[in-house]
Amino acid sequence: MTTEIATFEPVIIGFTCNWCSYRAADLAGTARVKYPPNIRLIRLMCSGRLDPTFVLKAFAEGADAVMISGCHPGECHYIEQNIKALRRFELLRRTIQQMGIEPERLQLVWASAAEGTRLANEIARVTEEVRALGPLNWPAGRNGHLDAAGLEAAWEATGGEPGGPPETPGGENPEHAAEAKR
Amino acid sequence: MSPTAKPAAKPKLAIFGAGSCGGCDVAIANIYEHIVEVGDAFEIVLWPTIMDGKYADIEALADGDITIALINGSMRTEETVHLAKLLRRKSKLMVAFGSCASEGCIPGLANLSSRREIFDTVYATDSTDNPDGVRPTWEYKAPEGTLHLPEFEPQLRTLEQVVDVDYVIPGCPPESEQIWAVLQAVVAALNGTGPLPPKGSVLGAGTSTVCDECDRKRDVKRIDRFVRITDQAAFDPEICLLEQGLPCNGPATRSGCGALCPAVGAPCIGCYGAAEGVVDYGARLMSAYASVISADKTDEIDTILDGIVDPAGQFYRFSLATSLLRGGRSAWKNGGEE
Amino acid sequence: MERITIDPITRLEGHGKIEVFLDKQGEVANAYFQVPELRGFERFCVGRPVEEMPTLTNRICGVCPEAHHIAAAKAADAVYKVDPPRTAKMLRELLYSAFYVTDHTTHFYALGGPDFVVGPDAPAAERNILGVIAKVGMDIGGKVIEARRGNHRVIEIIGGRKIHPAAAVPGGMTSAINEEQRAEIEKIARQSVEFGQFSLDLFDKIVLGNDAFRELVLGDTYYHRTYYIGLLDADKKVNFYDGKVGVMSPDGERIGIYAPAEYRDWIAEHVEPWTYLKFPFLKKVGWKGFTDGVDSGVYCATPLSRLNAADGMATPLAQAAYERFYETLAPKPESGGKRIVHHRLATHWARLIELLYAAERMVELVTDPEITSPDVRAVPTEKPTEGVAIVEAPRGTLTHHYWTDERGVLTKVNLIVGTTNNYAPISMSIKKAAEAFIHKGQVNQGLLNRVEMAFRLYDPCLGCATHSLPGQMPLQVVIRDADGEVVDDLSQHC
Amino acid sequence: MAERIGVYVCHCGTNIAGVVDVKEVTRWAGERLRERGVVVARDYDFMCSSLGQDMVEKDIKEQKLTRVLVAACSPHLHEKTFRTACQRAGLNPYLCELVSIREQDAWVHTDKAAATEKAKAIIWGGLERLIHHEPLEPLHVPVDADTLVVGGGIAGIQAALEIADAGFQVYMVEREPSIGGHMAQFDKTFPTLDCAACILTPRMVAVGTHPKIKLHTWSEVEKVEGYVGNFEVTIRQKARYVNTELCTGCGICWQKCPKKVTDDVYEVGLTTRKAIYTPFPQAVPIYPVLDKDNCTYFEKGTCKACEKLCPTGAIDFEQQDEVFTVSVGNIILATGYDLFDASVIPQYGYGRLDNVFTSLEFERICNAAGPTSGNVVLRDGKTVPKSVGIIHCVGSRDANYNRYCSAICCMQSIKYAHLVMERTGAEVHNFYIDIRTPGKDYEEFYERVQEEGGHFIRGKVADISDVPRLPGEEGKLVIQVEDTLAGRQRRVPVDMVVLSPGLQARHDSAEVAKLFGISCSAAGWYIEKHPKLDPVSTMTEGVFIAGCVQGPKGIPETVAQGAAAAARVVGRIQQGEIALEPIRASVNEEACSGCRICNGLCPFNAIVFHEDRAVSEVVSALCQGCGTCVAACPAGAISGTGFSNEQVLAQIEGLLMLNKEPPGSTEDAGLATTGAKA
Repeated sequence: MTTEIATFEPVIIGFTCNWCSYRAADLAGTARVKYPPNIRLIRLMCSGRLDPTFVLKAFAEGADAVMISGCHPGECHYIEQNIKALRRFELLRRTIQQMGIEPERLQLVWASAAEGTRLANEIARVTEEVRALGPLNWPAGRNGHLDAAGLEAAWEATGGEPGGPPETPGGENPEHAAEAKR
Repeated sequence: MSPTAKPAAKPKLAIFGAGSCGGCDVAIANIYEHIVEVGDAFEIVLWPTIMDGKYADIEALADGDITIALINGSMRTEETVHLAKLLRRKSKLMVAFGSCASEGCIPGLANLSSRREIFDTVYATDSTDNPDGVRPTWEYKAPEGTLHLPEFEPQLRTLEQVVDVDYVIPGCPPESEQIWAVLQAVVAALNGTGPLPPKGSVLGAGTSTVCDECDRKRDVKRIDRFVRITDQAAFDPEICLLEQGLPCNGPATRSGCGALCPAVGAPCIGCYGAAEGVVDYGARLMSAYASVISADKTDEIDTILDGIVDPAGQFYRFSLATSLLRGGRSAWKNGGEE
Repeated sequence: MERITIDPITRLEGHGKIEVFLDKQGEVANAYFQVPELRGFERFCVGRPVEEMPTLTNRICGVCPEAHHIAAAKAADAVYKVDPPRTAKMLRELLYSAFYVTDHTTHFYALGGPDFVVGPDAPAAERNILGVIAKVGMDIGGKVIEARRGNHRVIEIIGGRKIHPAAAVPGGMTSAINEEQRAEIEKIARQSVEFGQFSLDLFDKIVLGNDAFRELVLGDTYYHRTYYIGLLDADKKVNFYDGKVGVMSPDGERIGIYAPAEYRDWIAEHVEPWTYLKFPFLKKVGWKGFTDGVDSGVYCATPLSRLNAADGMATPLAQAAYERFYETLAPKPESGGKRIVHHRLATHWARLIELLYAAERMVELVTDPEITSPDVRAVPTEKPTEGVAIVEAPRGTLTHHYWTDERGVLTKVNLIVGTTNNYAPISMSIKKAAEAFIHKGQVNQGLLNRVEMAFRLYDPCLGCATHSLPGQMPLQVVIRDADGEVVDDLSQHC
Repeated sequence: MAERIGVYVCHCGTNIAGVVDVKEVTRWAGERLRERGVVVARDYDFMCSSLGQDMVEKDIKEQKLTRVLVAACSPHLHEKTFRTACQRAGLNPYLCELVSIREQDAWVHTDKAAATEKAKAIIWGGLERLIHHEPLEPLHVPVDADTLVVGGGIAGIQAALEIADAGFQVYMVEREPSIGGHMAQFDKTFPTLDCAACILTPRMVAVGTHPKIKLHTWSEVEKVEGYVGNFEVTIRQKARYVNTELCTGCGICWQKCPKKVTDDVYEVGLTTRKAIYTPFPQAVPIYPVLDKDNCTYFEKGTCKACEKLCPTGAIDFEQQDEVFTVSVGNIILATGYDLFDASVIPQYGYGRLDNVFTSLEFERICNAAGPTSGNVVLRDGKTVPKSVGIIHCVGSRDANYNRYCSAICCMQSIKYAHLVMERTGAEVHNFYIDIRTPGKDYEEFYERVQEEGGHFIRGKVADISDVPRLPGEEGKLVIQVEDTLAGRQRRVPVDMVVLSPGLQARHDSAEVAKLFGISCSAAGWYIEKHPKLDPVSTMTEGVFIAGCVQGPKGIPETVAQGAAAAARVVGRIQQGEIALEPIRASVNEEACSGCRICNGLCPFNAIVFHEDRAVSEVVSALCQGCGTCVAACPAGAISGTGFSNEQVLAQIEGLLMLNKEPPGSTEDAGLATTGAKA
């Protein structure tokens, strides 16, 4: 595993707001600010468009982390929709935690159109945090579509081969159980 | 492959509980005297819960000989999966009947755990006398011969995740009136007096969500706190339960049941699954709840969200197995042996 | 060595598989009753809020969801140490009694009945409810349907839904009933009493009136001397909803009565590697394997057991039937002083006596002046901790035990479910029946069905038992050679 | 029919090609994405050049392309370019997708291999998204030719006149009794020192008399309904208690009114006015306003001096507020700013120390029409100061108050220095953090004042006190400051201190923003559509901003912005109708359960609930396309064009597709091992 981590390059999906963080990303580019290439950005009109489905989809499809970004509170171009994003983020984080996904894999970053450098730094920070966490490898991603073959594949991918739980005592000392019956 | 190809012969009907609690069978039985009409309209080739029949007969049937198979129950063992595939082969039309078959239902919550975790819990409960830590095993050499248990698969799956499905009838269980309506429609279609619904249709349910059928008064939603049923002795019988702070799954749950639970003061638990075209049921409900809580600061938001003590259970109570994530991480990792 | 696989047993809710091994002479060497399903409710209920248990555990079994619904609500009451208002308790018991009427009706007429009414040797296609109707006439079919419809209606009025009800919560019920609904229920209750009496008469005519059956019932084939348990009210009469559990020895001696919270002192569960289902036994006596008698901890929890474990029925008509039952089948008391019926097939009769009791109880409850009181819920004030509850499910004593954190979120769950109690005795009955009916490797369906009858009389609901996703597959026979090598590829276990 | 997609990868000279292997990416797209419908994949040095565009158009025609993907720079730069190109070639412009492999890839990464892989991922994501694009038509809505201008300061005045002079009707709403705003209070304007009144009043009069301008002073906007092109605005005309039909503005009423009231607005508390008054002689309109709260008649029920003496009988004590609505197609917000309240900085002693003045007070003192007839004197009204301290950046560039620079304070302070020296010959000390003179002739003016002998001390004033510690400080105000150039603490005794408080957003800017459905920054300034390219528009179509509502600025910039906003509006009006981006949400009534989750979510009130049918509806012309309701609908009954679920989900899949491709990517290796371990 350790070697894997050493060479592990996380893939991060970033959701950006058309009016702030996407422009911040543009600005970071214009200013040639460097950040790790692990993130792939998706433009939405507003962080308020962020449907939890998108985040879950990203995880399911194999993303190691998701970064949601929007305008600073009070500066939303649609007045207050980024607050809805904040609320959804908080609830979604609680839910995925129960599913065994570390909260650090879902992050929310505010960045105004002017904050190219800040956005770049945040991306770098998130990338390093996720690198430290290691791969998520959500196997559902290998069968995003509900076809049997895909699922069977995922099955094998996750070691779903017959044979049952290894080292099940019952499997090892049938004698005991046999005696018990007499 | 029009089912009306052989007009002479009675269409063959198979009702099969792959892995169900039996509630779906009871729901079908609860169409009461109409059961006789079903008997007239179809040759019931398989309904093990209610009548004897030979498995050999099914094997003997030509592929596609069964006109319509209503499959309830979910796929958890190698055996149920095998049977689902067999019946798919033998049936022209396959219907995922009820919540287990269509979305995994409450047993799907097992996908939050690995099978090792499940075994280690079930065979080591407080009242279990198991000093040697015996666990069931797929193949056991008894003195008289070898006994086989169908493998308990790493994850619970829905019918659609195992075989191709033509129709879905949601509900835990589907309401009997709805079942009868669907059967009548199918009979009509088979007699050529009505259209057969397009493949992939969801039958016996509405196109909207439970609120559409709920008599409670609704206003613009603003939730300043979530409450639990045990917090208050009574809730207003007239007003939307969600507006009273009770987490009700009605807004995201497909209509068709008639909003029975809210009618007796119990919040909808979501047994009819997601509305038409929804990708992930839980995401819809999460998004809806979060959008209308009246707090703008993280700490205020947290205070309100603390009122939902079990988000995963609240949002994926019935649909975990069909959710985008399918289940919890431990169930996936290393084949669920962790 | 040959083996016969009966897989699965039909006309039971749930999935079971019988493996019968024959020796060289073709005589039964051993019979294994396997339950090949598991769900793991004890695992995945952990983390859920306790108030959801009544609806979550419903899904253990769609045949007796009411049992789990009520047991869960009571266990949650115990977790919060909250005492529901009297009306709430009455509504729960009323719902539960209505359920008993439907469930016992279903079993007797649709599942167990055909064996008697149509006969075990009749062709498979006739051995079902339609066959029963054909034999005894449509008006019975009508009566049966009405009894089920009416009592499902009662369940819907009180519980919100006919199947998987929703209204029972910690501290009581989510809603009360009004006078109009009460009146409707009373009508159904009174009809149910008539139906109960009708059914007992029918049993008289068809079974007791028929020597073949009478011999079958009283014969040795279905005879086991095991312990019996059942829920008792304060007067040691049969009760389904509440009380303490009486434990009766095969010799008719009541060796103890335990409160729900004490169940672990009395009951333990044994694990075998060849089945997913556990084998409960009496801890105080101990697990001695699949054998009966005073020294074996194997016990039984069925309608028959409840009658054996109790001193009588709490309602007049049922009490009369109870007395006639013992007069007929166990004229003499056992050494322990109580009259005990060990003939397993008598369970069908006992079931009808319980049906009548449930109907009478409905009338008592629905005519109580307080039944329409709006006061149906008490708010918990205590910190939630741990709680146990027991109800009598039709298929056996049902125990729910929860542990929660201070928010009332489950941290541990233990369930000992109806049919599970009878797993060992069922296995024994099957083996005994197999020994009686299968000789020289000779098998025909009638014989196999006799073996199934041994099984069916327990009305086993493996949906419950395994908390599993029961799946059924019609009867099949698999013959294997001495090496257990499979000849028949229809079996999926190879 | 099968999709035929063209993929075009831009080198952007070396901007992209320098880091991303454009040739490889193009080759890959042509081969790997063929199964996804790609029939053409080309690279070109500059896709945005006319030659690049021609290439696309040519392919659309000859190769029968059904969709076009361009991988180049940010959509914010060239989306329109390529959409238009598609349109020219007869392809619906919305079937074109521009993905950025420059700003978000080539320019921000150095690892060429990684950047190339990322470019592929970005293209695949864009392609999957593109496949779900729908041909769209922009929404066309008619534009009402009338315009509402809110705020009668110089910004509003300029905008109103531009539009009215173009021949279109304007309604101007002003909260105060007269238009003119802050500028009307000023004495001279920097750097030219021409008299504010002299240049402003003609404009005010022009507004007052313009046939195309309907002026509503002493009025406020109460409600705004409708959407771009078709707003319904509700205005409250506060009761003046003067019948403007009859009033001639002769002034007898306020001359004869016995009740004196401190004038907190126009004269910033330096002197008094009457209970019935016009704020200043050149007020427009000239009609006075009766101040109900201070009127003896309204207090005691007697007096009525004004009524008795009014030659035209214009006084009307019974007059009520009047509420009416106007329909307009566009709205210009020019509501200006508030002055920072200097008294919140205790160590500067404003309000505690008599001779500490604010900028506006000083403007009035200097003003010939002001309380001291233009004589610069101390609070006592007679003593002429011998030394004056002027303090810059009061409440600006200060972490404790406002971080931003208020832009005008330096120049105004320098102006004060000049005026003090000119009027009194007093010694003047300017205390500054930095001198900022970024404007035409500003620096020159600064130099001039230095030459005139003004002292400039670089340092943030710590404290102003009237407690003498050293000889010569008796009876003086002592300014404690660290002279950061000399690098030493200094105590400067003066007779008079003038504070230059910064500008702040109006105290009620947030509520007003909500009223008009636009957004404002944390500081309360209204947010423009684009800080550089579109400083006069807002996110809300049809609502424009001019002057200090958008941020602190001087008069020239304010006037320019007022004119710019007006030009926009006039353009719109002449178009007759406007095309709106068809990014809108819509409700599927079949699926809507009427749960009303969405009802409270739209800040533009675009979602209406129909009680009768128990369904919600999105009014598309009001919808701004943020998509919040789409994401919130529990029934999935609301869909949004441009960013539909299908489009976004497909893009997610596309972006991650490469990582699922065995062999190669580390993730897959990782999965394989995880699987194998089990």
